[in-house]
Amino acid sequence: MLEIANLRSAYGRIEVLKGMSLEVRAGEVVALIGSNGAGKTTLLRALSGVQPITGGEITFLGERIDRLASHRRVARGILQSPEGRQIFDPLSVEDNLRLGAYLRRDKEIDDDREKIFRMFPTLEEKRSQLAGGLSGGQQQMLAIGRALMGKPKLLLLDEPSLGLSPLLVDQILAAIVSLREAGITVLLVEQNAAAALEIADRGYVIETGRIVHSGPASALLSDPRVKSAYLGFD
Amino acid sequence: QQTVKVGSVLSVTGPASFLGEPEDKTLRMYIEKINAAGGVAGKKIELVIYDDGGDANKARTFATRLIEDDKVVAMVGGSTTGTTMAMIPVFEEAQVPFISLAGAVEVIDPVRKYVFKTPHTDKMACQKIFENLKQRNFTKIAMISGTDGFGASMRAQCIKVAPAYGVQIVAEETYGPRDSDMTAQLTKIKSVAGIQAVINPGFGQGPAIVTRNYAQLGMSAIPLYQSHGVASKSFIELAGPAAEGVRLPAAALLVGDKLPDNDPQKKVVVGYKQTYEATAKQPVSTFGGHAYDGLFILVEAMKRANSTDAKKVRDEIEKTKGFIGTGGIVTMSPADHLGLDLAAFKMLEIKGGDWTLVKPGS
Amino acid sequence: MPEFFQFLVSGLTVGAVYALVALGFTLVYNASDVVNFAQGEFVMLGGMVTVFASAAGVPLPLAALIAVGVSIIVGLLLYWLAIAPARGASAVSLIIITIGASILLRGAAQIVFDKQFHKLPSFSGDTPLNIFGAAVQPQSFWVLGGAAVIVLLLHVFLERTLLGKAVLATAANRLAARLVGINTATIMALAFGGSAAIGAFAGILITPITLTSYDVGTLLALKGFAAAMLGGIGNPLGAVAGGLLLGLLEAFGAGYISSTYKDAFAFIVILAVLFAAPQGLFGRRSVERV
Amino acid sequence: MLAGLSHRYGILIVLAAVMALLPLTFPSGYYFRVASLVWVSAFAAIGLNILMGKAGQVSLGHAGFFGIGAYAVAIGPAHLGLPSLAALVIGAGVSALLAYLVGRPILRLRGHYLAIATLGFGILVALVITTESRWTGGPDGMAVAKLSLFGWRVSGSGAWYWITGGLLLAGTWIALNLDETPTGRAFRALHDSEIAARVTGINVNRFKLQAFVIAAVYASLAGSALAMMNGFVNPDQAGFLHSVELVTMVVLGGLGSVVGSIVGAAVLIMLPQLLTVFQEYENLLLGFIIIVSMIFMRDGIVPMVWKLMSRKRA
Amino acid sequence: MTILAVNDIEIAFGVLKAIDGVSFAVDAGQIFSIIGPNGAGKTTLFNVISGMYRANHGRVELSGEDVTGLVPDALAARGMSRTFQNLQIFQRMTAAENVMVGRHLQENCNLLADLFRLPSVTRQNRATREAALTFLDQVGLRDSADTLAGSLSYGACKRLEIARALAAEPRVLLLDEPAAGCNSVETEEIDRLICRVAGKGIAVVLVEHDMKLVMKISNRILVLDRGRALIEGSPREVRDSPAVLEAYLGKHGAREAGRA
Ligand SMILES: Nc1ncnc2c1ncn2[C@@H]1O[C@H](COP(=O)(O)OP(=O)(O)OP(=O)(O)O)[C@@H](O)[C@H]1O
Ligand SMILES: Nc1ncnc2c1ncn2[C@@H]1O[C@H](COP(=O)(O)OP(=O)(O)OP(=O)(O)O)[C@@H](O)[C@H]1O
Ligand SMILES: [Mg+2]
Ligand SMILES: [Mg+2]
Repeated sequence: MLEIANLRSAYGRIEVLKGMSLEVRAGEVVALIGSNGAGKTTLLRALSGVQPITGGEITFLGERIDRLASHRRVARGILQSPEGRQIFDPLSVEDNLRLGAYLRRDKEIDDDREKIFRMFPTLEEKRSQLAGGLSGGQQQMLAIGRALMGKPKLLLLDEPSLGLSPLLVDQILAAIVSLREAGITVLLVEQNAAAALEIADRGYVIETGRIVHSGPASALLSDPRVKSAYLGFD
Repeated sequence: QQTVKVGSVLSVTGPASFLGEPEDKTLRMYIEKINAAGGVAGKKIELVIYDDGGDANKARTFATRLIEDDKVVAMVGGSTTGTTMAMIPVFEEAQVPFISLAGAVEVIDPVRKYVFKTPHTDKMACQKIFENLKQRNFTKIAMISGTDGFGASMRAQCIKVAPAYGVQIVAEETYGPRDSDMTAQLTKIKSVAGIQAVINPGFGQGPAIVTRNYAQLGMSAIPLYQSHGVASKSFIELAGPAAEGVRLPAAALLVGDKLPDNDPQKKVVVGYKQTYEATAKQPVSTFGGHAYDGLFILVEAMKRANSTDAKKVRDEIEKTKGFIGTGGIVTMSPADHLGLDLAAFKMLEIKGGDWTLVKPGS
Repeated sequence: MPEFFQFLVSGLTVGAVYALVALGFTLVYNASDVVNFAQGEFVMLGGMVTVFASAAGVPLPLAALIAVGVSIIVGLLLYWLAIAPARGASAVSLIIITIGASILLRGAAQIVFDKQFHKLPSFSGDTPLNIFGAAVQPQSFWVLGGAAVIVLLLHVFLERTLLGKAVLATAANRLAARLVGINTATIMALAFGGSAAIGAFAGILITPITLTSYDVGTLLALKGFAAAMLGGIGNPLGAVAGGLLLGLLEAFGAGYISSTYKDAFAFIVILAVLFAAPQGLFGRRSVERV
Repeated sequence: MLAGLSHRYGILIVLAAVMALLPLTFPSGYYFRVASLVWVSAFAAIGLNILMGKAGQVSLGHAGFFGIGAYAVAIGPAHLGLPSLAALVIGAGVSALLAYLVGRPILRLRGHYLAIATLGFGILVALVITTESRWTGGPDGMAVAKLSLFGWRVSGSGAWYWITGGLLLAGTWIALNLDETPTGRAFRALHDSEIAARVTGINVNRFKLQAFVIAAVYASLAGSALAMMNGFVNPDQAGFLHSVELVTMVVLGGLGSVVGSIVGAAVLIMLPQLLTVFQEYENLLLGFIIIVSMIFMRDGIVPMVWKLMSRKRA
Repeated sequence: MTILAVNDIEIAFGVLKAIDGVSFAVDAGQIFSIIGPNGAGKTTLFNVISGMYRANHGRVELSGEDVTGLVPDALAARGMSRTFQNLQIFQRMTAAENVMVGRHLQENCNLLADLFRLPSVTRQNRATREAALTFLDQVGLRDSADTLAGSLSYGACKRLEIARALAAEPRVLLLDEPAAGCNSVETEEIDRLICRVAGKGIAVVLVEHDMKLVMKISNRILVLDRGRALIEGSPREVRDSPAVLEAYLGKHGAREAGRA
């Protein structure tokens, strides 16, 4: 479904993605793990077209998309819940969700919004409040919900569990699993590597802009190198 | 053939552009004519014009540039009193004659050795208006003035000379240079009982709005006097029907065709008007006329001195006598660097959308 | 008492002028957090193009339409040629660009048109109406009505349409806007074009009262800016409230206090209002969580 | 650390060298005049840059302080019989005091709201100057007594070139000093995040006020210098357009860059002089150049040049 | 010795009572954690304690002194330091400068001395930078000392905030989700860091959703739910509370908590 070949990207003179190749097949959940500053966020930003790339190719559903503007990629079904939540502070929770479906023209938008509210009942309580007043975790829910409102074919999640209570982390992970069942492909960046690999089909490990390991999630989980570097000793 | 450099700093853009622009056009068109006719004192004149945009600090810099860099022998320019006052020290110090086109009396009072000017002073405008008031037996008046340099300076002069004419200013209001509605001020004036006339020292679009608001408030029964600051056809156009009956002191230039044939100024003003309107393709104003007067006072002085030496030219300018300009007949002296008297001003009234001469005594 | 009404009327007239200019700021500000200092130039263009087109024999309504069209084109050019290429520049840099644009537009207008003042005939004649003893120019109603129409349209657009929300979203968080599929470049172009249209419309309505020339923009922009801030920038209702209030302050200040210090009076009141309400009268209260 | 030191003195030495050598290329006194104007404006811009570039607070009314300084040296000698230098000091004191009094309430405002409040302040100053003509000469301004230093009556563009140049050097030195000090860091911190600055113990209001007062004093001194150099003052110097010009200098040259302010001032003072040959196209070109430079040097001229140079070296 | 005592705090946003009568006390050297579902009011409580918000009711004491309603900088001067859940770093300053700002209160700050850069200022500056570098070292950011903070990754920024807060040498340190965005290994480093800080006698108040971390290092835990205290107790008591399990921990959390 998504093929990335030799992708490069830089901030000014500092190259952050140094030729990255990976693929995501339809219906998969793929986990990306790596330490702080490895380039995970940069990769996701490049996929969404909000980070300029300096080389390489991105192919989505057989089409080259690396020259497409960000809104065209959204139109093709690539949606992202970004790092740092990036919600629209001065708009209401409802408006934030409605804007998630900005390019959709179908009739089910309102239904979908109610689905999001069922998923995150806290948000429903605050539906007409300004999103800027939400707590950190509530904003995270909103960011995930907003991405889902876009009816993604490929969903990019940048640390979705960040700032969520353990109970909600469970829920999010469960939700990802059910998204897969609904046919949505997910590329998941997670610091909670163990949890991510538990639900993922496959995984990639990134170190300073390069992919250093890859394979089935279960294999990575038991890989001693991965264990010592990302999972901690236990 | 040798050339002689004459400088000019004008407010061609900015809030005083309606002064600077016709001045600029006039200077350029007549320098061309003079040069085509062989120049002056055997030399062609090279004109150096800078646009100060109405900014006195810029004017000052350009003045320095004219003196130090361009090495001009004389200067005709300075559209506003503000820019003129800023430039005076430069020319005084460099001992280069400076014929200003600005209105205020401070330019030549006290007399400075190298500074002259051509427009009637604002003081004279006040006197001319008060003279007319006296003839009509008006003694209680109101004044509404602009807070720009022109308005503020003329206001001060009017207050100063009013007692001499037995005129009492019983109400006074001001408006900003860019205000677009003066009904509040006029309403206040209207509410003061017994006012026999209203005077509006100001230039630019302000007086046009005052005039329109004046009519809007139904005050037309009280005579309204404008100043020489609006002496161009565009005032009549902007103020529209409301301008009917407005009086103002102005140079003969505006009513050139209405002057009696034996008037000595007639030939000059009609000639200038025709030349200007044909070349610039816009109606003549008295402001361009000031530049015409300044340029020819200078040229005549150079001819008389048969030299382009700054000091000799200055001395000859001071000896100007009976020069017939658009603004009047100029006779200067060491004590008078303007050389005009009240006779140079005509009292005009707007009738049927055109200027008319007010008959003496009415 | 008739004086009071006269002051009120003249305050409302001037205030409506300011309100119309202030409304022009709203769209661009809402899309980009930038106060477009070239906004006054759109007002100038509206007036000047109409004047010159009708002088060339074009009937007034058509001339007005042309003026709006020209302004929209200039607004779009401003965006495409000056704002869009500076993508990623800080708000201050963008504001300086708009200042540059206003100098440029004024410079161009002085060449294309002229440096004279011009007027437009009032739409419904010049016979003043008498209301409670106050004389009102019929054109004042056009200006007030125009402000009412625009504020209504803008309000509905921003609060009730998805496109309007997209405009707000673009200003609130450009990155997030792109991530949900908003074409932020188009939104910005729309905002600039729309602002230009509002400005031109304002210019056409107010010229019969205020007269126009190539350089009327600066002061109008200044007063409009003050009005917008007084009302709370970004909120169309605030822009109108701020404009009317500013006009009333000036008129009553001139009437009851001193015509010389009327601007001072107005600004002191603005400072006092901001002291009590740092976001203006109707500004969006910013929510900043930590 | 050492690099910081040499960097600071490097700038000063280069600036002093430029000042010393420039006159060798001047064909006439007019060039001295233009250069002095650049020095004076740069001095004011550097002060404003401390407020805008370092502390991140806009002021659209800074010409108000410039005007106070200018009128101080006009009114002091003419109406109060003060020597020019005393008037200059008093002007700076009045500006500082006013900045303090005005700054206390309005520096609570942010962004555009602060802009309009400072703008209002500037307009009030200009209005008072224009109106109180008994003291100020009204809209046409008034003459300023020549400065006399130890019996020497300063006159001529040359003398003023050195005086304003010296002033600029001092101003540059002080502004550069601030950079690596607790105060300088506090300014920059509150610029980036007021919230974080406060929890690290920075009294945000106090530092904003300090930056405002410093900038006001710079502007006031520049105004005094210009007035004495010109021999006259008028209300334009306190006007809104002059405020905008100062802000443009700061942003064009580079927010936060001291050298940038000098370059920005040089560009904005010299451009109109260069553009006069284009006559009526002058404004068009001026606007065009401002736009183009902001597009291609969006962080300002000097930071952009720095970046290019360091890229070449790498 | 009680350093921080919070008494019956109450604050509302409109109709919503974000904090409703919460009290607790923290001793020197203690690690006190506050946990609870999203929107429970943890960050709001921090904002009240650190003076960002003014409470409608209640009292905050710092070493016995009533500091209720003091502004943040005044609180900082009395030894309170904090980090933020939503990053608040000085983007346009380098990492080292960020931490140097953190030492603001430790420095002599005199405007005139700074304007003329007296030798004492230069000396002090050198010392401050040295100190800043050691704090950066403690969070593992020494190598990034001269990098602009705006170009650091999310996790690095979180650690930079901690270094800045530590640089103030506080008596009370409030940490709002310090481990968010860090993987298990990095979290363990933070865990050691916090223990070291507490070991120096600083009272640490920690808000965190990483149960492994919380259960491992906390002396006491306060559980908030909808603005009210659900329970306060030792890690074991909290972990075993069915109410906490249901409202907050869930399966995953319980397992994590169990691992500690
Ligand atoms: N705006 C920026 N400018 C310059 N460098 C940047 C910028 N943003 C990120 N970087 C650098 O790029 C590298 C990769 O950053 P990125 O944010 O992609 O990491 P990450 O893997 O998402 O880390 P984390 O887990 O901390 O979020 C880091 O070294 C970071 O310092
Ligand atoms: N400024 C505000 N305006 C309106 N509501 C607010 C504001 N600040 C907080 N709230 C509300 O108060 C409640 C508590 O928020 P708080 O941020 O303290 O939660 P939290 O416990 O820190 O949650 P999280 O774990 O998600 O960070 C939330 O419901 C939030 O929406
Ligand atoms: Mg990341
Ligand atoms: Mg929180």
